[in-house]
Amino acid sequence: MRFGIAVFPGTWSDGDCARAVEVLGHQSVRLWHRDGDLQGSDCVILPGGFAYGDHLRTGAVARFAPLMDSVQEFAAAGGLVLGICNGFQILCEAHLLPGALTRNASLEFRCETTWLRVETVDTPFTRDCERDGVLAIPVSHGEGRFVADPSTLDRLEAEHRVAFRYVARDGSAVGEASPNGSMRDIAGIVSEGRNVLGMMPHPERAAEPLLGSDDGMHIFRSVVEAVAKRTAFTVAP
Amino acid sequence: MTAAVPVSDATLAEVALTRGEYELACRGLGRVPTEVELGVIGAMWSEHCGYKTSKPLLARLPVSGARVLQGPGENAGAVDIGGGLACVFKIESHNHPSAIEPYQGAATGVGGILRDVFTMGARPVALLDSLRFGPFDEPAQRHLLDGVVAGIGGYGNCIGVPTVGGEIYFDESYRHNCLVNAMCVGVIEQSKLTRAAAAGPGNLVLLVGADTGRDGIHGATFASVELNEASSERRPAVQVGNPFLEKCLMEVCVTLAGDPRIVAMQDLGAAGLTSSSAELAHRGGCGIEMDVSRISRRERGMTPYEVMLSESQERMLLVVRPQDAASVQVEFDRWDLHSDVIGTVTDTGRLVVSDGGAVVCDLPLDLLIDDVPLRHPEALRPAGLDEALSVDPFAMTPPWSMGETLLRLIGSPNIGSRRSIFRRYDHQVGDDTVVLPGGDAALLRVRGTAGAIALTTDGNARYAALDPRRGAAIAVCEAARNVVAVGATPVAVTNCLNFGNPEKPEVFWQLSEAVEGMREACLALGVPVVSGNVSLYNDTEGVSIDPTTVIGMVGHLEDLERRCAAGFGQDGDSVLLVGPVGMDLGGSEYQRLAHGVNAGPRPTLDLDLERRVQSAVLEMIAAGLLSSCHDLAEGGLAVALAESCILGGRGAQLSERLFALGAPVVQAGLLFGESQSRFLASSAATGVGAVRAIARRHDVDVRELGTTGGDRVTVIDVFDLALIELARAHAAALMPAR
Amino acid sequence: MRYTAEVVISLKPVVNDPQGLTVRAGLHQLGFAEVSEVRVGKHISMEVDGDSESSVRRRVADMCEKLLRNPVIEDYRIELRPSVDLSPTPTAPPA
Amino acid sequence: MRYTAEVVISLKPVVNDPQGLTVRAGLHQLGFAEVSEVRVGKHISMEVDGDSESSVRRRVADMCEKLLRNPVIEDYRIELRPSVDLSPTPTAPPA
Ligand SMILES: Nc1ncnc2c1ncn2[C@@H]1O[C@H](COP(=O)(O)OP(=O)(O)O)[C@@H](O)[C@H]1O
Ligand SMILES: [Mg+2]
Repeated sequence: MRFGIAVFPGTWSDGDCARAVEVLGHQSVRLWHRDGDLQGSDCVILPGGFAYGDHLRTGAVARFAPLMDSVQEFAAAGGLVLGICNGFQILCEAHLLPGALTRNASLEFRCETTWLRVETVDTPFTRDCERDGVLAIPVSHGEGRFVADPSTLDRLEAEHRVAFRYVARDGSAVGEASPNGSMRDIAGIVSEGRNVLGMMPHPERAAEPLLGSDDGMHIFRSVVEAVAKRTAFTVAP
Repeated sequence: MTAAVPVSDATLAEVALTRGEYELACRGLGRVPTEVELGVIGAMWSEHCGYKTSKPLLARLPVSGARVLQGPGENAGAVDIGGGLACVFKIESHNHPSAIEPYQGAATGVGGILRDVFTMGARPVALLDSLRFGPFDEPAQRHLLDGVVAGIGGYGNCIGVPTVGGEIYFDESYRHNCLVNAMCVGVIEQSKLTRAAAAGPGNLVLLVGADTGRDGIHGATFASVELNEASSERRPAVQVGNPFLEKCLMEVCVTLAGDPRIVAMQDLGAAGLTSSSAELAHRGGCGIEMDVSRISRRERGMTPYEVMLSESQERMLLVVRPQDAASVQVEFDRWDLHSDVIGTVTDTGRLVVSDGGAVVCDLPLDLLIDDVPLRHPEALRPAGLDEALSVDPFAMTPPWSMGETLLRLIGSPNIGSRRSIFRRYDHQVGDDTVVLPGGDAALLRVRGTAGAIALTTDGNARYAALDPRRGAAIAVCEAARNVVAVGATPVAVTNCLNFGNPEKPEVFWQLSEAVEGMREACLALGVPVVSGNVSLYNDTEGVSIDPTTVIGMVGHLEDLERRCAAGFGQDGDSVLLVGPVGMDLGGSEYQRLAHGVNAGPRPTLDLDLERRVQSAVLEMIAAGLLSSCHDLAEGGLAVALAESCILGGRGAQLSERLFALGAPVVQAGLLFGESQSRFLASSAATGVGAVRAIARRHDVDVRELGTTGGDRVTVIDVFDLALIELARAHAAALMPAR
Repeated sequence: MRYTAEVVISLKPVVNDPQGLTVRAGLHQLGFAEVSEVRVGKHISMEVDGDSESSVRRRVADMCEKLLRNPVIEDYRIELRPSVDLSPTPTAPPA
Repeated sequence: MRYTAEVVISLKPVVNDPQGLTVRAGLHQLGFAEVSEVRVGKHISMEVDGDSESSVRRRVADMCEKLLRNPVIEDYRIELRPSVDLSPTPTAPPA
């Protein structure tokens, strides 16, 4: 299968994502922000970085790139879109996902390993994970505090659309150790159609044991399986 | 030509020239310089660009070696790291701007050093930062620290280059002059290394990147004078950086490396267009002609003087053949970067600047670069030094038990965990950081090879305050030890000489001694100096900082599998001291904490022993005998032990009785003394024999101290501490209530 | 006509403002005990050409809706006045 | 008396404003060609107790000098008005 990896001016984890895909034995193509052509991608990754310097607000300017029009269409047709870090911010700005990502509660940039509890395996991005399993995946962001109004949050929970939550290493509540102070410790969510995932942590940085963890590969592997099986995703009753 | 300016003392002060130097310039020129010319001469003859004080000293450094591809003289040095690849690196200071505006000062420091590396075509793969502040318990110092760290992160995180290492010291000496040194490391195919020498008269000169504004005019001369009360009047000398623009610029420059259309690339740094164009032309033995009216401006009404001296960030000069200009410009357009054709390469050996039609500057490059009037200040050993050196550290009774001392040391600002700092830096982007910050040298895998590069910066100025020569030599040795501890072979050095006002004889003495010390150690260890930077005038109201030589070192590890970590790797291993038992308390952190002084004989240093110990350790690691290896530095043996326990998440019991013998001050000397040339390693019990055999061959001592394991850190009959208690103190060191 | 538009983008009252809290704590620490409820927002000033104040106001509101604010978390406010050319304007580079 | 103070912290006119450049480019891309010279600053609003407008103004100026602005690169401007308690006070986010 083929992953399309978006490149905006200021994107920097496109190379890391390409490598993670390569480790899995798959192909990737770079998608330039000014072009609308997704080049036959089966899954589009919006990688980390500081698109347009993240000036004004993270993702605010990137959302208007011509590439994003195609991504909108692709997503509307059920295509798989994975937004990582800056990609998650762009997806929220583009209203492909609800809520917003705001300045970390600590007001500091944080680069460290976080532990994520898998809250649902009923998505094309988590089907290879174990439900309630804990993944070690690093974060690297200054604005990752997920914010949404209470009704949106309730709806996300009710529809099992919270994909990952920050937890302590042993799976217990993260509390003060939250990397950003996200509401309800949310680290990643999926869209209503479950085909768009946004997450602040970087699964591509957890692609090899040499670098500390390969837990992130569950996410890429899930995508590969999902594409292979073309499974439709619905919420388990 | 525009009319000559009558030159007042105030004008000369603005361009930082003495009247004598001014007269020399007039004589060299055969006439009185115009206003623009005066600004150009002032900048080129400043300490910052012209190295007028340090040049003769720097000439003493060893700069060649089998692996050196590029020594000092270019934007950065380069060494061979196998697989046809070069590692390109340099360190640079941004002390003065950071003291005034910590965030932007530090951020633009990072931006500047990144450009020095990608100017050579290399893709930056790592940053390191070496910082010095006044006492940590002072809110004003923490505020500075916070701003500087935010600025380094702000630039590095945004551009996507990991900050993988560095160091921080807090000392009274830096209260009014913080030091912010940043090192950048890049990798490139050797065949694509791009030089900054103009060639081919008739070729075009392109200025690309940011628009030119009135940023930091006189920044170069500003860094060449002392800070004083009136410095705030020079405040616009601080620039605001744009890492996003630099990221785009970097992508294009890295792509263009090795492209036949690019004749030369040169970044704009101190003194902006003036020094970059002059050096570019001079390196190539050419001349250059530019029209400043063709330069995109951010502000209206800028004079040619302002345009020539602007230090607006994120700009580059390129030399291209005329037929290629348009196609090169397209590459920049793709990233929304505009480029202006501002001039041509000539064969006149002159720097000619016009504004529309009128020539405003026409100077011979030789005068600007070769004829910099060197200063040979008097050198004088400071009077108080003998007194400080003659203090007997063993006459001071330890105030605390050894266990309590260790807890205090491990939780002190100069020794405790730096996690609260480095977690604010993205240290993983690029997915090559194998050894993260917190250990000894950082280790980065090199794609396309089986190997890795080891990176570190070091420079303890407490020893240097007592003996600048020894201090600088120790800095080199310590950097090498950090590189060796991860299993890598030291390859080459970059350095930043941070000193006070060299016009003071004592400071000039320190500077020349430090260069000598660096020279001796580099020769002894076989590591040439390939690049560096000099930051003088770190004084406030007449008080100079301690002489601070910061060494940045790159090491190479052939086979990534043969690396070693600093934390104890498994239970039941033998804990080994490789190198001598020592008790040098002079200049130690123990002495600072326990007695608040820096005095007594500085640590002894035997360069030949140092070399033998390092070779032995490298051989042990390569043979797969060590399950951990950590160098001994601040806080001595006991601190190294605690660190290996904390990093490895397991305790250790030392049964060696040596430490329990003698008076408390002797125990303190053995446990906390900072004797050089030592490592704390661990090895499976079955490997100890082989370790000893290697050590014997190198004529190096190995002493078996005890065993790893458990949840306590114990030295028999001396102290017995819970690992968790040590870990907590360590973690809390730099975590004040905000 | 040229107008100076000032747009204030503020966090909605229900959104937590850690920056505001930090500023307030800093002010208290410096002895400014009389301060309460600090909120930190953005201030964007720009020069806008248009026929009339009302049409410029409509355009600026449109900019806010499309780009300048995030409706999920932010409110905005616009102030307009005829521009007086005091500040040096950037010039286009001479070709 | 309670006053609402609004402080605008802006970059000095000669200082580079990368944020402003990006916002301008973004607006142009969206077709707002009439916009020029965008500068992005901070807006701090706070409630301040004090005896008189003039004394509060002095105190707020003092806060700006001591903490809120960086004199090297920033200017500030203060607006004051008697506080009317209309706006909902910030609440803690729903847990
Ligand atoms: N202390 C030093 N040791 C060795 N080389 C040095 C030292 N200081 C400066 N250099 C070399 O002198 C040259 C000029 O340095 P610098 O003015 O800092 O360059 P740039 O303008 O590119 O930042 C560089 O090649 C640099 O590596
Ligand atoms: Mg340079």
